[in-house]
Amino acid sequence: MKLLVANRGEIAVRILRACRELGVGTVAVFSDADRSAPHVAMADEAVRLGPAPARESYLSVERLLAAARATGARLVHPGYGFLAENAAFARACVEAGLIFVGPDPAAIEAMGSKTESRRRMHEAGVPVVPGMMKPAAAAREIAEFGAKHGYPLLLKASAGGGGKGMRRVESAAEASAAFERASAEAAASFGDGAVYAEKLVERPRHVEVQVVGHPSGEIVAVGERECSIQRRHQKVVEECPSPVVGPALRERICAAAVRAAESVAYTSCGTVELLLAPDGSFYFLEMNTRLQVEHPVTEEVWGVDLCREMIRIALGEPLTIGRPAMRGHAIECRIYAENPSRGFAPSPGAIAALRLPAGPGVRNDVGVEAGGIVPIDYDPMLGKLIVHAGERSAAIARLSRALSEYEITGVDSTLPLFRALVADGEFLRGEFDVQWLDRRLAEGTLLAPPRVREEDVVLAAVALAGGAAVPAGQNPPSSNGSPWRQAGRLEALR
Amino acid sequence: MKLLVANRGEIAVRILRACRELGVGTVAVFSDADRSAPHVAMADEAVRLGPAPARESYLSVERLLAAARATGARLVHPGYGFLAENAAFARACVEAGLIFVGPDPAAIEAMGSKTESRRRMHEAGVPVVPGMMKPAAAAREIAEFGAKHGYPLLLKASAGGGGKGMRRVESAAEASAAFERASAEAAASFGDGAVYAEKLVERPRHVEVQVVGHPSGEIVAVGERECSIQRRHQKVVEECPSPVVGPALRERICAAAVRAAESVAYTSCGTVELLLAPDGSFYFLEMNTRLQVEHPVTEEVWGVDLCREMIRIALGEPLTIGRPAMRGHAIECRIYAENPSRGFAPSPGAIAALRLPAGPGVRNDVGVEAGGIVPIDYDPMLGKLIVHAGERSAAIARLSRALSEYEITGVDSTLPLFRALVADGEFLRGEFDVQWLDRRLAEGTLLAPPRVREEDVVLAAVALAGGAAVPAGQNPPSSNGSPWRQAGRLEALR
Amino acid sequence: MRLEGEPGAWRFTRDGLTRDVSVAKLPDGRLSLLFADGRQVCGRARATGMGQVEVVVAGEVRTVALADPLHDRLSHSAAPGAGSGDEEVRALMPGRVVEVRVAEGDRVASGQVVLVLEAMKMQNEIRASAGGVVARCAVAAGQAVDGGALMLVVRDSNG
Amino acid sequence: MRLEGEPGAWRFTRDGLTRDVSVAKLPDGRLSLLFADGRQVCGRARATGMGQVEVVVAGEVRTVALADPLHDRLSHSAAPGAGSGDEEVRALMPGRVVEVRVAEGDRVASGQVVLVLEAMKMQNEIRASAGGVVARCAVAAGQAVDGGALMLVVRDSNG
Repeated sequence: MKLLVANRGEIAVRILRACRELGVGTVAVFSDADRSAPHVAMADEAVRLGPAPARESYLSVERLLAAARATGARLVHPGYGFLAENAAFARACVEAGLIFVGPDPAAIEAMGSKTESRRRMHEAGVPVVPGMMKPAAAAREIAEFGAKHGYPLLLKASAGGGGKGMRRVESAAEASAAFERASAEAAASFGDGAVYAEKLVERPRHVEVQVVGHPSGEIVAVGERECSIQRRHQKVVEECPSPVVGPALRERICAAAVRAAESVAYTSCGTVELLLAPDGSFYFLEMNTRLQVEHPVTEEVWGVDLCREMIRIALGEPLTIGRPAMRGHAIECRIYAENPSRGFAPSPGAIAALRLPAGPGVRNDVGVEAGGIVPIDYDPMLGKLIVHAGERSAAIARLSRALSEYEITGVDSTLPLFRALVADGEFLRGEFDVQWLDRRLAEGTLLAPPRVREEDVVLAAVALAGGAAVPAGQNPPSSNGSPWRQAGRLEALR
Repeated sequence: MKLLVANRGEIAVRILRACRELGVGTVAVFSDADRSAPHVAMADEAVRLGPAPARESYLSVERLLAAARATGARLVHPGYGFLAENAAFARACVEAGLIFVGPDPAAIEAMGSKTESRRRMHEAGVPVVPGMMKPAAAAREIAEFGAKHGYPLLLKASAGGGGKGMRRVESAAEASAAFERASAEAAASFGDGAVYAEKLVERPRHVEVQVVGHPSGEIVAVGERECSIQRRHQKVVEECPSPVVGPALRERICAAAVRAAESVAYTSCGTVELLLAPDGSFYFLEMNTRLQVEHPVTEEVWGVDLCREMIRIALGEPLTIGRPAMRGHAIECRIYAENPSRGFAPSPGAIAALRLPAGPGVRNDVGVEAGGIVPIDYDPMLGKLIVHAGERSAAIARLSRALSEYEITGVDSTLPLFRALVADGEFLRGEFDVQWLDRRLAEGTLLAPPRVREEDVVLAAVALAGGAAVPAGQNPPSSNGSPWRQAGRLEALR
Repeated sequence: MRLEGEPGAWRFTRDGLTRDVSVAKLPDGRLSLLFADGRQVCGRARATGMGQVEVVVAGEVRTVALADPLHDRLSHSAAPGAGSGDEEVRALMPGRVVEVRVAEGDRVASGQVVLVLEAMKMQNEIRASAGGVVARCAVAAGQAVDGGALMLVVRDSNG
Repeated sequence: MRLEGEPGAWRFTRDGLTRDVSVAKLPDGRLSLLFADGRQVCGRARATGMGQVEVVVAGEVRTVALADPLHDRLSHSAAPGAGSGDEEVRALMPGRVVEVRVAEGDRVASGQVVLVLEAMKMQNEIRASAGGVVARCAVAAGQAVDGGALMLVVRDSNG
């Protein structure tokens, strides 16, 4: 039995490790940018797909299928990103006689459509953000909607987008005037005055539920993840459990997630993403029909191996996940080759030094190594740091400790952001929502410019002046007789 | 608050990490062999003790106390080995006004004495291996002892040692003849014919119970560890839980361990070592009054942080360990710079390459790094690999996967032994006792000489012939013009 | 600011405060600085040009401005040489000559770049501190130089 | 056994079977060998002397005997040189001459060690394949040689 990993980077490495533990043979694929990448080195077999651009390599269905054919791989795991939620790819795999490690293509399709998935959720009794199904004919309809679903509301232009024509409505008293103005604005902007109302979820958190489905029809929810720390809708830090979800709410959101998965007869690992309001009400956002980037925090806390389980399911084996129980708290940091002090500008290039943290409760899922190149062609994620400890405060202390051991030089990284987070009061108290990080970054109150210490100056001066004698046990250098080295003196550095 | 770590290597690193997570300042100590060692680099402060020999550095009470004084450290953690079970050192710390991170010196002393500890266990109702308290006056006494405690017995010369004068007694029928022969043999060997009988525990396993005591009097048992894989009485691989201990037996041995700890009013992390007979009877061996090398397997399975708890107790804080519950299975491999194919000959020297495994369920507690020197002066342990998974078979599969990623070059290591173990049927079935590894090594049935594969030959030939072109993205080498490189051809290598 | 000593053992003085520091190189290339009071700093330092030094301590990157003085002092104009009015340009640190921009007999203006010296991975433009004529050029591009090595002699054409 | 090609792309032939292999160097110094059928082997190889090569694959250390042929072929006796009966001793691989045990004019016996060549960190004793007189010694200890470089000429004293 042989599995082809149709991906690269840390997730390819994660899947390859799971295969090795399962005794499943592995085929890696690579573009010309990745011939020397860790995910290739770790596989039993490897097939070149094409040039660096993803279109010609990791996104080429044709070349991936050819690679599977050439190596005799029976299974294809898409990872996340690239073709992971592409129903046509899943279908092409099945049609080529391969086992696609994921749900049925129909489930991918249904959940890939905003309208179709909302319809199914509605039927399954999973709450979605309430909204009017058609434009309001009069201000009265707005007030009626508000009376039914509560304020504040958001008026949106039917023909709109990009925030234009959007208007907040705080109470019934404002409904009429707001409707007039929003309608006029919409007419002016889009030539169409139609507006509709949606319930506005204020300061929402992003909470998601991990589900594992099996062809037998069994679907298990494995708790929630807190993913509110986002930069422009991109998750940066994830936790398990959520600091604001207690047992009762957990039971409710897990039940809703199972209903959501059941509505598409889900048969793999998947995630139901929810918007959680401060009052504990929650709304379906979307379902990700694949293994998530942040799956490790669930694995650590719930003691499950999602990647392994997903492959086992695809192999037709029974669930081994049982009735898992939570223990402790886990946090994941996504480490990108981006400079958080420069608007998260990507920083491709060669990794000079890479020191990974280790010890208790530290897990490194990393797709690069020292001396390797971070190509400009793909998502610049280098890997993930996952910590696990008995409770949230201990997990943050452990994260802080691990970050003090973590070193990446040669390319910029998001490590400074995480170092700032673990020292931030609001983060420590768990007081954040999906806009929190963008807000704090915009305010400039999170990333303080590093303060140079006296010891830094000494380190700089000493290093430039010749640093250390040779380490004990090593031979002295062959060069000698430098009078400067004999009695070095570097005056007036500053 | 500042803690001095009176140790080196991986355990010093472990303690320093715990301190960092607790917000406790750290002082490392080092000998001249260790100035560039990881445990020094990780500390806030560091003090040189003296030359490489342990007597003049890590075993020098005087210098350790001077280092604590010089840095203002309030706590001293002894780790394991060196002075960890030296009651005089613990007492000297207390007398110098320091907090010794460990139990009361009296507890160290009581458990350090074979006779005193056996006496206390007897009083506390903890079984010890039954033996006659004085030499047998006649064969009849042997038979009486056998009738009471069961066969087989072992007759031992009172004046003896080294196996001489030892004789197995299978049944009452043999008692008389065996007594005569053993007595005659003892008289011939030692000039003293006195012999006594002890119950012979056949094919015993080494199982030990982790206990955590608190000055409040509370003592918690945190399950057992299986440590039967030993090489000449030295543990090599440890597991949690033991493959042969079920809930009922676990309850019994944990209760016995708590009684043992109570008998010396134990107030720290400690371990009660037991001999477990195939019939489920068990006997006290000794109590280790310190943190064990193998504490991580308990941490992984029981979700506790023993090192942190130990420091917290010393700081006068309450137990946070609660009522922990087991989850999954953990295995630890002790990685030594020793060659298992050459009688475990120590292999000091410089570590050329060090590739650590990573990913889910893999923990590295390592005290060395690439480029570092393994000194000849100390125990040659490089570090520990700990894996954790949902059950024993998955943990072994994970261990096998991690070992495939692990690379140490420059010095020999015990990695080949572990690679052989994870492929061995008896190990997989958990069928072993304390003599098993020595037996298998002596038989030569465990460590097969590595079989060279066709690919190895290609690798060797290609590497010697010039290997690879320059990695993508790097500059071509400056050397050129080698006609051989232009159209390399290496004929008839073999 | 003043730094005296030799690799492994340094004395750092700034604002009247003196600190002795013992330095060891770690296997991964970092330096461990151990101050006399026991305090330790481990990290890397890399000159990034323009007198800036990037230090990495506990994985955190910070930039220290050692500024022009270091930059300038990579070469120094020593005491009068053979003839009066001669300026000796010497390497203050061990390094490698990347480029020599003048030849013997060339006229140079004060402040003109005469050669480029690479030290600690930083390329440093070495300038003449006074105008004159290049009386001697003792180094060539690519050549390694010890600290203190004579590289160039500029003769004051008015002397 | 036969190996043809150049760094990055090789053709390996043994026992009549030919395998094409593409080779990449990994950032940590290992080589990734990718065979035409997709199979891959990643590892290091280090010559340890006496024709032995230590390979490390998936962390496992194994010793491959490339044996005498390689050992011998590190130098090869080329086609007749200037005079008939001359044997040219050439370096088959780039390396460094560690020791030259003969001087021009010395008599050497067949099989006698004439020099020691270090290549791929392996010290290889190079022996004369026929007896004779050292007609020319083109290298000195410490000298780096390219593959193919002439090192020694042994003249058949009977020729």
